[in-house]
Amino acid sequence: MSSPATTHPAPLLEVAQISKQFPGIKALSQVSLSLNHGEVLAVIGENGAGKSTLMKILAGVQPPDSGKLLIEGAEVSISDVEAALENGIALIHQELNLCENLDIAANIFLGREPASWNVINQQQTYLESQKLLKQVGLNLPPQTLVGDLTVGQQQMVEIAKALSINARILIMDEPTSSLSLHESEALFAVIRELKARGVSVIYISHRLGEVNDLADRVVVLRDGENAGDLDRASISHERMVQLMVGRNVSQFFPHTPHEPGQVVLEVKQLRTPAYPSHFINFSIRQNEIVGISGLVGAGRTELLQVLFGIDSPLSGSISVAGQEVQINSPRDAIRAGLALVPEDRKLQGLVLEMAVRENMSLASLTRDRKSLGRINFNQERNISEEMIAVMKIKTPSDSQIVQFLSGGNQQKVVLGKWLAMNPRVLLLDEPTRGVDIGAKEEIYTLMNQLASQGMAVLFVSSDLEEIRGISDRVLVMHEGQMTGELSRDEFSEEAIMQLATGQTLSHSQT
Amino acid sequence: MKKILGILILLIVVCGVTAISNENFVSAYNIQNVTRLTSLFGIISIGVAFVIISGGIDLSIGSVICLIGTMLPYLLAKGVPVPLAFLLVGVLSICIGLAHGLLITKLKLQPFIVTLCGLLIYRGVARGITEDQTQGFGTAHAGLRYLATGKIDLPFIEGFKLPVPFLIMLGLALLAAFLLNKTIFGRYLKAIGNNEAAARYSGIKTDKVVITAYVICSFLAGIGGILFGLDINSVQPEGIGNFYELYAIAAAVLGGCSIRGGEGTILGVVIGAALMRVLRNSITMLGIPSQLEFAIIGAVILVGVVSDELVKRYAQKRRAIQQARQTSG
Amino acid sequence: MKKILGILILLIVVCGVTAISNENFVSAYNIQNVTRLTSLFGIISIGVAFVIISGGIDLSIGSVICLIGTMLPYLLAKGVPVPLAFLLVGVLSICIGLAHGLLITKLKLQPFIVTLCGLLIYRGVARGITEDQTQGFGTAHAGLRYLATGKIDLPFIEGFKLPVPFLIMLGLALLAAFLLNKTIFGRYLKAIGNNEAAARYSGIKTDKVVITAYVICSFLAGIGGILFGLDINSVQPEGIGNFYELYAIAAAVLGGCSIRGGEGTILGVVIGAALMRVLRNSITMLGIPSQLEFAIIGAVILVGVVSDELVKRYAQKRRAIQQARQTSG
Amino acid sequence: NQQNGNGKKTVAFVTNGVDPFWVIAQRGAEKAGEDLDVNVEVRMPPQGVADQKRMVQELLAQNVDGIAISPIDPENQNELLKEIAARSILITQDSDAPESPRQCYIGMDNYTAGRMCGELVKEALPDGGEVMLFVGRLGQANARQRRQGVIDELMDRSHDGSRYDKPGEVIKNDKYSILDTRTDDFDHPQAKANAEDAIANHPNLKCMVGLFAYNPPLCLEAIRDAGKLKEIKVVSFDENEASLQGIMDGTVVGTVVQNPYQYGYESVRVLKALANGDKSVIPENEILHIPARKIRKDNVEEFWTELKSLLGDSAKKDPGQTVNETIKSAKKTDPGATPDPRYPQQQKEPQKDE
Ligand SMILES: Nc1ncnc2c1ncn2[C@@H]1O[C@H](COP(=O)(O)OP(=O)(O)OP(=O)(O)O)[C@@H](O)[C@H]1O
Ligand SMILES: Nc1ncnc2c1ncn2[C@@H]1O[C@H](COP(=O)(O)OP(=O)(O)OP(=O)(O)O)[C@@H](O)[C@H]1O
Ligand SMILES: O[C@@H]1[C@@H](O)[C@H](O)OC[C@H]1O
Ligand SMILES: [Mg+2]
Ligand SMILES: [Mg+2]
Repeated sequence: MSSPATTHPAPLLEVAQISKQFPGIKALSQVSLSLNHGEVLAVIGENGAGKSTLMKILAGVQPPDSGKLLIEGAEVSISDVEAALENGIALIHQELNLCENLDIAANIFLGREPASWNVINQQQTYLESQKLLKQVGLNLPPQTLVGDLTVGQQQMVEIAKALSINARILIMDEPTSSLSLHESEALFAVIRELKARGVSVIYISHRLGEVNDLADRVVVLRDGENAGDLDRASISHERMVQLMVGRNVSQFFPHTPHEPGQVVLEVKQLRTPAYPSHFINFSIRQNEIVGISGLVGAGRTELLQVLFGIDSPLSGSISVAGQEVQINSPRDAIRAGLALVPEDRKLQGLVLEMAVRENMSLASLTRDRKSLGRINFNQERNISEEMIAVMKIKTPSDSQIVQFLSGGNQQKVVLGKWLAMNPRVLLLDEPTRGVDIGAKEEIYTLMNQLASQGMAVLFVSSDLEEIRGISDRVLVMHEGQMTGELSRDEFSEEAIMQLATGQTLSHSQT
Repeated sequence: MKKILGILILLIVVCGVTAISNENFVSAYNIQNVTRLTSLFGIISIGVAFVIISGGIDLSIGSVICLIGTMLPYLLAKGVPVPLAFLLVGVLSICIGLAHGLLITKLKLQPFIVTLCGLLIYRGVARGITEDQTQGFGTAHAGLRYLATGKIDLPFIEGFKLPVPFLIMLGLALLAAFLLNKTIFGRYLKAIGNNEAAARYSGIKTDKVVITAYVICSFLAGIGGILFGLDINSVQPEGIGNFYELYAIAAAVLGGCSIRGGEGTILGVVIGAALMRVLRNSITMLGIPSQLEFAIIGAVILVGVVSDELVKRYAQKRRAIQQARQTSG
Repeated sequence: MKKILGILILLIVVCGVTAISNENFVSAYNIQNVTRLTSLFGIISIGVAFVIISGGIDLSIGSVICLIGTMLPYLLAKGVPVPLAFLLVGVLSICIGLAHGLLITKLKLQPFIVTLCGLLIYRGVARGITEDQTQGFGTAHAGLRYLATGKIDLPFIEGFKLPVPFLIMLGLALLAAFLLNKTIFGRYLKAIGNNEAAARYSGIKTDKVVITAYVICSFLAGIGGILFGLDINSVQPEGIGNFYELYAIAAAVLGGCSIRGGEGTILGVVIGAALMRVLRNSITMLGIPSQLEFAIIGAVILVGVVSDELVKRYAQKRRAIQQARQTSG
Repeated sequence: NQQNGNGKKTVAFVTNGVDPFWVIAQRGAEKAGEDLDVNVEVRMPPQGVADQKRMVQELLAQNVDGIAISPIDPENQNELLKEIAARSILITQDSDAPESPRQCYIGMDNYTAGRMCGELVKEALPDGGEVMLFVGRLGQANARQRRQGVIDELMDRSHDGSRYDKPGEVIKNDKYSILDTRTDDFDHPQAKANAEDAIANHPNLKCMVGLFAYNPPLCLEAIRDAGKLKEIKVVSFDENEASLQGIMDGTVVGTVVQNPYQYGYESVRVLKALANGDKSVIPENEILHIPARKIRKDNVEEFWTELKSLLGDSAKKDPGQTVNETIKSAKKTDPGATPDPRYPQQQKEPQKDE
């Protein structure tokens, strides 16, 4: 089974026949892979394929049910995180795992504080942190509280922390999902340098472009099983997609041009709490898909949250279908015909402990209620069954607990919740973050359908391919300001990046 | 449902063992008494269940019982007519819940701290107003006292009479169960208890729902205060209701409410309250020294939650093994 | 630091107002008494601060005080030699903390529930063993009682003598502050309180750290029990320590510990305990009826946390406006 | 000793807890303060010994001229009592501390009062039967002494206040069996539940003895609910209005009353004299005995009328009011040495056995 393609007698790490069962789900079944010295190995696969689970097993966070781990040919037992660290394995988790009450240095050295007699040597942590921060390109004093950092900066701290371990094997589980292009570049430079030093890297990402650029070899997982390997020469977008979904994905971005109708949403002189000194103006029409691009922290999420009444605007006006509306709460926004699929579906989109049906009806319960505030159970069931059918949600029944669905299907449940409200304007914040290719395509198709049915779709994305692939029009933000607007024929990567970094377009004026 | 089953079995076992070793336990008289006290504690436990399901906690229940329980006789003694007195203490208990809810939602203060202050304040106020003097209804208001001490003949059963507080508790429990399971309020409450942000992002006015939960809790504590006062007819501001919040919370937790929020059933809570009362009664009936009462109750709760956890783990493991067998087979 | 400043100012204001209106407040005798009580409550508050910083809670402190406070004289009266008796109650208090910690970490039970059971059990056990009889050291063990009631002459200040418990508290506080701020354990504790998963993923044996926090808490509660017992020399099993956990938690919160975990300083906690004691003393000194004592303490805590919250918000808003000005300017 | 403010003496009256009983005492103390022109500070510690110590020390810090205290645990509180004596004037009331440097004790003997209670039980059950005792806390010395008095009387033992029978064991002779002593921690609902449990558990129970003021009325409530007024007798302690009403109605056999008003009044009077250096107020044996009395059906009416007339008319107006509230409006009593008319036979000699 495990037959390393390289010439090394024993690979640095060998994973042999690992299986892992969760209640209701076989997360890994007889998975094997090997990692060579100084190699960048990409592990890809759809949501729920078992990538993170495998990595957590390698890092000692979870024990496997069966299977073996070998380092340089010798079997090892990695029973906890400490054991993994002793074996030189460090994991950057998919989710941020930092203590916001501690400073950068404390986070970097958490668990490995330089100390004598249990007394921490603070000075040393600061000095060494400074070097590491420089290495990852983060220009901040190591005494800064992590709670004061942006998400992207926090991710860089995670990376600095992983570097400080001096691991032989560094595992990165979707490190770029919250990084801007700029920060991503810095990360790639770090990875190349590590590789040059002989460190092996396991790299997980849904961004196949990155994989293409970085990986020496690709291992594909599907439904918790090995689905194939690709060596450097045979890595291509198509091959990867094919192995991941088990079929050919022909047209990835199903864009059909729409004829824009009436203006449905108009924003004038809007100031948000995050950027109180900037005024935002824009409008969207029926049948239109508008993408908002920008770097991390550009204020896109903030804008959608103000539109949806999560935060209150400092000033300005919002009109829906020509009528000015006061939006001070999500309830007001919903009444005006808005819906928001939030950035973090687990934190803001779903009640994970509740059933699919109960999540799907959460927004429409009030509308459909019967006398005395009773729930209309029939209507609830109808809606959830209809949505499961329309969106092809993979779930055993509508009473399945949402927690047990895969990421893509969870995202569809959030979408279904809002489609049941029949909104005029659909706001989506990073709708495909952490969603696998198959589900991505389905979500794009759905956005297209909704737009052609007359909905106005406004979505935020940090994925440039996605922005360019499905938008009719692109708005670009930089530090809380709308820096430009591009029509479909102006969608070059360069143009978007120029606007996103606050420059004016070189070739034309908007 | 499974969570209720465990405690129900425990309740039945305790009843069975006690009944076998002391037949007086199943005398109509004893059952009436246990029922009455279960009802009183059941009412306050139902109240705190709403707060616990919303993900909060209320430590002020005992002091609310004290304040309302002293204010009613105090007002009546001052010559306030009965309906007005009831109205006043009702409004007072609602205002208390409202204050908790507002501080917790609008100022984002921790429920533990807000209601801890409440615990200190309300009893202090009651003691200040009454100057620490015991309040009672004397021999007047016998009709009123029927609410707490009255009993109703049952058509079919000889000898056993149903205590009126049981009917009050039953009514409140049915209402609470309806609220929790059949209305959008109940659904929202559970959603908030599990994930407040997701609820808010779904357009739920979470603050309103949470405030309502605290109002329900304080209001039921107020009803509890009235009934306790009417039952014993001697309300000592310094002593009444001390630690009752802990009994109520324990009953709710025994009955399957998770302190983390989002989970719980009214039936379970009532069974939990019944278990607590039956235990105390059984200890007497079994001739165990009363000093050990609390040690035993504490131990039973602990055993309850520990075995609940172990059973859950065992079930999970079994399921995993079965599935593994299915997959491989 | 900013959090401490607020409460420090409050403490100074309360002291100032009381001193002006009643000169007896600053008499050496009164200051000695307030210092002694502050020290006793300070010790248990420091203990609970560790648990609160770890993100937990301990409701059993009052009952641990009761159990240890009764067991020491009980053992001595049974003829157990002093060092052995100390050893036994010390081990007992550590075992209690260990049990809490193990149940909370290994069985993943809620701290609230585990220590609520502890609250019921330990007092029950103490009452059972002593058969509810008051325990005391009588006139024997005068040397021992020096630990709680002794006073030490100060070289420079006339008249004022330093109560021995203050020195004990000072030693423990310094040790605690050192643990919390300078050692790996303290760092881990804060990390766990803020983000347990992050700590675990960093290779920290979180269970061990959390268990240690509960052991520290119970151990300090045990020391508190010993000192309270030696101080009053008459330990009523049903009465001693009732609600002390709430005072300790309130002191810790007043002193800047967040009930959500991860935050807190020992200095703040000690100031918090001092404020609680000074308040009670001031109420007497100002001639306020003692029934209102708790109402006032509750109100002060509430005002404290509310203003803390409002100040935080105001500061945030100001910062936002300033930033806006900078960006636009 | 330093006076507060206007040169008046200040004396303090410290109780052992919060109870209606002590509110009556407070009125007496305050009346004496008015009559004798002294400031009176009354302190009621709700939380036992620790609270009592704190309150005493706060009073000492305020330089009061004398303290009359009801020590909760006299033996173990000796040091505190010494501290009072050292910084001020110490007398005890309600509960004595003979080992302490107190100058005088004002009150009765709880053990003897317990034996009087036992006599009432004997009167109620001449043929014997099952008896049960109810009290707030057994940790309190006066509760223990009273309980022991009842037990010793029923068991026909000699007069010895130092005996102690463990709770939880049935104590019996050929006539009486004392099944148990139930405590309730001042939790009134629990006090009632204790009485109910006793009724349910002991079908042959003949008599309930409530040793703290609130216990007898709650026993009575339980018995009335159970419809067992005929079968179970109640013997009471203290003058709770409901207990007195019960004696009138025949549902309560009788009660042993102390004279809390007098405790308060006399304490202030003695302290003032002592503060002025007048030691003549102290009897030779240092005990100002204010004896307990038995109130039965034959003298309850007289006692209660006296009580009401002493308290004024308002007591009759609103039956919803408690005794203690009405006492607030207490008006004219004879000042100083003349005792309160409710308690005519004030003796100044040591108590003897019956
Ligand atoms: N702790 C857990 N309990 C139950 N099920 C789990 C747990 N962790 C993971 N799973 C399930 O195991 C499967 C594999 O999950 P895993 O997180 O490894 O997928 P992944 O490949 O990393 O997906 P993604 O691309 O979305 O990160 C999923 O179905 C997931 O729901
Ligand atoms: N909860 C918060 N507290 C403080 N600052 C915040 C908060 N959320 C966002 N910000 C700040 O507000 C600004 C706008 O952030 P926003 O999340 O809207 O950006 P974004 O373009 O959506 O980026 P992202 O890709 O991170 O979602 C940033 O400077 C961010 O750091
Ligand atoms: O000591 C007091 C006692 O004499 C009375 O009977 O009840 C209340 C007690 O505090
Ligand atoms: Mg993953
Ligand atoms: Mg965003």
